[in-house]
Amino acid sequence: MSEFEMVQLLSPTGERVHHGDYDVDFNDEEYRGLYRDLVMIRRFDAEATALQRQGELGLWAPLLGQEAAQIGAGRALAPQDMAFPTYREHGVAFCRGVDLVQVLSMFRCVDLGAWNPAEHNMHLYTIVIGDQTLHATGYAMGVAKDGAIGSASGTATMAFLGDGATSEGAVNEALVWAGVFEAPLVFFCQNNQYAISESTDHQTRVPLAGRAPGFGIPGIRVDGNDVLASYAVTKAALDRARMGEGPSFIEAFTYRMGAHTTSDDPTRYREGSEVDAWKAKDPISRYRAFLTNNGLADEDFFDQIDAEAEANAIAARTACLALPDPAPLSLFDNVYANGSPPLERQRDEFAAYLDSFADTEEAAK
Amino acid sequence: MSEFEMVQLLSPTGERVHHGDYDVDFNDEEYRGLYRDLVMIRRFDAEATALQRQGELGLWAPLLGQEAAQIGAGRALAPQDMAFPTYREHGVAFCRGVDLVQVLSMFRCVDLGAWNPAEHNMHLYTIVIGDQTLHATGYAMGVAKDGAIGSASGTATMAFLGDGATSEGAVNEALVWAGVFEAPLVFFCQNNQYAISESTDHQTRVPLAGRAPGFGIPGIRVDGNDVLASYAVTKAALDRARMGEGPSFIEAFTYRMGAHTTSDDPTRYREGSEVDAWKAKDPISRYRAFLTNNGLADEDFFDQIDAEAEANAIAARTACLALPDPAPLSLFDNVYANGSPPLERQRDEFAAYLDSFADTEEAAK
Amino acid sequence: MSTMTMGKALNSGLRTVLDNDPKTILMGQDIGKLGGVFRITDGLQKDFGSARVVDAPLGEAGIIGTAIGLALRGFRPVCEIQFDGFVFPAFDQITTMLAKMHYRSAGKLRLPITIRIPYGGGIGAVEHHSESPESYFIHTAGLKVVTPSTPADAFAMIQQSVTSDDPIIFLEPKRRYWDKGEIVEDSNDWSALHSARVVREGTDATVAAYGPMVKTSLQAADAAASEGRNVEVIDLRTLAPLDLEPVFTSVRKTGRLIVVHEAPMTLGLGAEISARVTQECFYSLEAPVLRVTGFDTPYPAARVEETYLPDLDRVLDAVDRSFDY
Amino acid sequence: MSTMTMGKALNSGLRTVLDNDPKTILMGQDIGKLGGVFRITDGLQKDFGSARVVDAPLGEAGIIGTAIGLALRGFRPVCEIQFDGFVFPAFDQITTMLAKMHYRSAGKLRLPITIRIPYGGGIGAVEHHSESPESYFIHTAGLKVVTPSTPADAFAMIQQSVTSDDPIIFLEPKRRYWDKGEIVEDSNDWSALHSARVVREGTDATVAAYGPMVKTSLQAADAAASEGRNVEVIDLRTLAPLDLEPVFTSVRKTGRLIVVHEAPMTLGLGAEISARVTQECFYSLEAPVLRVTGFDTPYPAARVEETYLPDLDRVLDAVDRSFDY
Ligand SMILES: Cc1ncc(C[n+]2csc(CCOP(=O)(O)OP(=O)(O)O)c2C)c(N)n1
Ligand SMILES: Cc1ncc(C[n+]2csc(CCOP(=O)(O)OP(=O)(O)O)c2C)c(N)n1
Ligand SMILES: [Mg+2]
Ligand SMILES: [Mg+2]
Repeated sequence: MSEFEMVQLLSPTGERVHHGDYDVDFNDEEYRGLYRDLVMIRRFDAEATALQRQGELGLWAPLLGQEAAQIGAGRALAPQDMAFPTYREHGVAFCRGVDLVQVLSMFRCVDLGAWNPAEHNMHLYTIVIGDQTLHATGYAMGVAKDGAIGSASGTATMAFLGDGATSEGAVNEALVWAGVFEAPLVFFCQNNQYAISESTDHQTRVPLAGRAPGFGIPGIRVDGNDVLASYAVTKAALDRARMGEGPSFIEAFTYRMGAHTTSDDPTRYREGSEVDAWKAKDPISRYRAFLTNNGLADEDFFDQIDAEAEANAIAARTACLALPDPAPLSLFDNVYANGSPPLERQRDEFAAYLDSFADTEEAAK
Repeated sequence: MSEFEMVQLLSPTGERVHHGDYDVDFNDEEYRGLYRDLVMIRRFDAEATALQRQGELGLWAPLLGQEAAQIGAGRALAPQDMAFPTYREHGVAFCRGVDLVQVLSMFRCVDLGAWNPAEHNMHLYTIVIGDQTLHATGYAMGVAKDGAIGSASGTATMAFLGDGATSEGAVNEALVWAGVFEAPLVFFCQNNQYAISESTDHQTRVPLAGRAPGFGIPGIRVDGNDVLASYAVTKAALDRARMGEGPSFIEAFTYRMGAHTTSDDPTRYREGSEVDAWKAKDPISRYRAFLTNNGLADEDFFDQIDAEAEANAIAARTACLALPDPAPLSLFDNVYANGSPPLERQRDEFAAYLDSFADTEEAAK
Repeated sequence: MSTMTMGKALNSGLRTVLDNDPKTILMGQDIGKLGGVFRITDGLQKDFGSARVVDAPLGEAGIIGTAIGLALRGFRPVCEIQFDGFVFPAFDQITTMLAKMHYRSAGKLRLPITIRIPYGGGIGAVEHHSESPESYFIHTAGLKVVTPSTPADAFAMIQQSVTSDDPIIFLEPKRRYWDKGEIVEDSNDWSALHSARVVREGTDATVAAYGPMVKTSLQAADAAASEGRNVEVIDLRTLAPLDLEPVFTSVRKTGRLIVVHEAPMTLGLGAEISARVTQECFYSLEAPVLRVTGFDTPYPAARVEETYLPDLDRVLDAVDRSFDY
Repeated sequence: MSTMTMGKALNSGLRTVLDNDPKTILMGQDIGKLGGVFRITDGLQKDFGSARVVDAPLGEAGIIGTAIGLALRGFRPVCEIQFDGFVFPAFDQITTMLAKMHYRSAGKLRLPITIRIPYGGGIGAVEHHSESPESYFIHTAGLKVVTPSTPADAFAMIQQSVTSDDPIIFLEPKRRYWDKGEIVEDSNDWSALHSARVVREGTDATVAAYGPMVKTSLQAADAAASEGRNVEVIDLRTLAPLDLEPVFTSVRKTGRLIVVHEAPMTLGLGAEISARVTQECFYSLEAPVLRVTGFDTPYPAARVEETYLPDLDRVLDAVDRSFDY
């Protein structure tokens, strides 16, 4: 894959690097807040993986390694902005104030999507690769139709996607539409180097950030393991959108340090040495070094965050285990907003059938 | 739409322009041959439009205005190359030696595709926008698998598409695949400024030739009303492909001078003045001026070609009118290569039903 | 009351919904200046502007996918797919996203999207312009599917569909666009959207049809009458959810049912109706439910479509065969 | 003869076709190094190279569209769609191109393409991983659809499908991948690809099923036997074209038919079978054809899928209800 400039504000060892176009303007508290976010979500993610290993989730898609990209993007979002995630945006969900237990519930298979998108301005997870990018585009077109852009308090929309997703027709149509309608939208593509077992060169021979200009959309590559750069680049793109200056495409260059999902076995398709090389660029240790070097935080602070993250993870576990199974007949609910008589009849007949067992059991007593 | 360099070898008034990268190497005979092609296909196209107006075709998609793009591309193809057309590539079909009556037959609705693709190395017309670009990509991948590239006699594949088609997911997936597999393929996009009523700015705000580089495919824009430039640019791209140097994307900048199809009414969506402006860039008068100015042809020659084109069009008309309607039961043929007993039963029952009328008619006599 | 073609009735209905609700928007290829290839949206962009009557890029997934996003933002999109054969690039968005969003969100999200599709054959068109894809949608839980057979129903049903909160596939029988009829402007007189209707009473056999085949079935019933057979004709109007009560009632009376549609036989709607009616009216049926349908082939070249499509004679033949049992 | 899981049987079958014909190629997401998410193609890229076992970019339209092009160039592509719910982005290529190419070319072109799709529920998966999309393909003229229920059939049918000259949708009942059985290596002993088969003889009622529901139906038949009812079970094996002769024969004997599938009821294959059997065996049926199927809802959250999916009890209940008529 050929070279492409990559925006960085932190070197892999945590030195602050400067960039002509991008910068952040955080106070100490905010700097520390980002660290908390990173650690909270990594710890939660580990807990979810453990829950799956223990049979308490059907599946889990870990974000391990992608914390900085997601927290950078998630924190750049303003409350009025709308986010359209894939199935791995746990860090974004956290930033949007979604109860993480509601993230677990889908993977526990007790529901298909638990939180209220309107409450958090975050759409439900989408599993079919790329489809959400068109929803995001339409939503952003709607924002523009509503006149909710053109000022610093305008509304931006963000479409999350992976490197693999860029090969889907739907994603490219989203680029077409966003370009043509100048939708107030940011495509945030986490290039984590893999689509399950396929390295990114199975999807493209040129950098993904270069895809967008051909659709009339500026493309930029950012170091996705650098939370400050991810934030700065996303913030700038969101601001562009909210001001009515059109869509952007961000390629956040990062690495999926864990398995694709808990069903996956990455040893089949990548070398441990590759993983090790990326460990050296770990988003959290890098950011921690930055905080330490600049006297923004000390061991006490780090310990306190670890404790908070631990407590949070355990609380999520407890709440997850307490999630009730759906009632059998609930599977007939909400197929239609305005109902369907034949379906109601199907449900009633099935309810009667279920009742017949209850009768039998009753009789057997 | 922003500016993009456009390769030209002939000015709109027929002056020979020189270009650093592209040139042609024709003898006088070949130069004259191109003129014959242009006139033959324009005259045929007019006849087909007339046939439709007279109720002899269900529909016709005129190529009027796009002759130079198609003849340039069509003549650049080598016999072993394979072409995947849309529904408007009558000029290409002509170059590939397809009997033009077989082009008419689909529009007369007596069949769904008449010629033998293997005989002409030209696939059947495809009506669903863009789908053929993936077929072309797969075919080209197969050529590479066969080892039929890597020399001057290698096999190239060409995918035709329109400007509107570039918005379809399928076309963008074709770009993904062609890029990733370095398919020996040329995308030849005739930007005729319209997808039915929608001008190209409904599909993109940037030049279409700029779409391809984001997929790792070089893009080039050529004056599609200049038969020499269209030929030269296509030839270079085909040679690249046959040598194994990968895919290219050509945007042939041209204009659909007539209606989208005979069902269309372009006065609803474009000004006569626009059409007039493009008439000044007419591909045939431009080329005729070039031939005349350079003493390559005289009035006699032009008259002779007109006469030949006239005779050809009339012959096509006669053959078209003689095309037999399909036999009723033929609609059951060729659904499956290896047959289907239930379908055979359906046919037999229907045949018996039809026979029952014959019996009744017989009895009535 | 006024008399107009089905095409014009749809145009009037769309105009009314655009007038009534500023959140209603139209999207599709060539629906603006051109007014659509069938002119169903003629004049609407001129009157409502290009922000509400949107000429879409050439990508069906894009049309439906962005419509979903617009609906999530509070809009009420009415999408046009130019022809039946071109809905398939949008099939993923329709089946995996549009149909399921209300369900997967446990009712928190609604997608009040109408997808208009001119469908069916009989107009002498080239490939992909004459298909009857209704089965794909009827089988997809979460979608509703309706189809009018008259200008009056077209006028009413398009408005009812657009104002419904469920995603609706609105199938327009394109060969009937030019048929004229009276329309009833007053919405109090409209039948419920998801209801079938007896359009001709009869006692000897029942014919159930929808969309383009209602007219054909009525003609067949007339012809049967001249042979002394009194055929009841039911216009199903709603294909999902099915309203079969009128069919059950009719079959209990006539004992014979013929279902007519242009779509291929195998897993065409006739199959479902046969299964349900047989279960519901097992003891009333004098003959098995018979189906008069397109054949199990791709849609053929139009010069032979008259052979492919069910016609008066084939319906009559089925009525006759029904009496052979 | 050797004993292996269905997954392994498919792997062996694919290995054989790759061995036998250099024009056979495999394409799909993650089928190479990973061997597919279900390991069906395990080891094949290692042995046949990445030109013949192709890890595809993430686009289903691309997989099927390029496979069509490869077939036009003389290859015999076997495509894997990773899960049932992800076939829809390819739906346009499958229905408008793959299914019709032979027909529209009047027989001049053939597309010997096999599309493998792991389908069905019961594995506790997240959304889009448990669907039964067979109706969409069965309804599409030009496609053939088959599904094995045992390792032996999986081994034979995958080879027969790949060597067939028609496009075939090859549905793999993913919840049965780990079931073991004997496979017969010798192709002389195989049943014809497009044939149904009586897998348990009986006299009182007939149960017709396919894919994952064959096992369930056999279990139900065993349970029925202990209640004194002798149920015949038919494995349909081929869904398009349907081979209903064994079903007709059976129904003429038993007078009762229950069709079982996971797909939703409305326009599930049960509808077609009901319609045809009722027409063919009208005077033999003691009861209407009954259907035991998934409900007309999207596939629910997996914690409630056991309720959604037909099981032994529901099949037994239908057998009982069939005797109520
Ligand atoms: C349309 C579709 N095809 C296939 C899949 C199966 N699948 C799930 S995740 C995945 C890889 C996605 O890769 P990428 O877009 O890079 O996102 P990542 O998982 O790396 O975050 C695939 C192929 C799917 N979910 N949807
Ligand atoms: C998938 C699909 N959608 C819609 C159509 C209807 N349609 C036929 S031609 C056309 C415009 C195509 O424009 P372009 O690609 O620029 O080709 P041109 O006709 O200008 O040669 C449309 C929308 C179609 N054939 N296929
Ligand atoms: Mg990835
Ligand atoms: Mg065009």
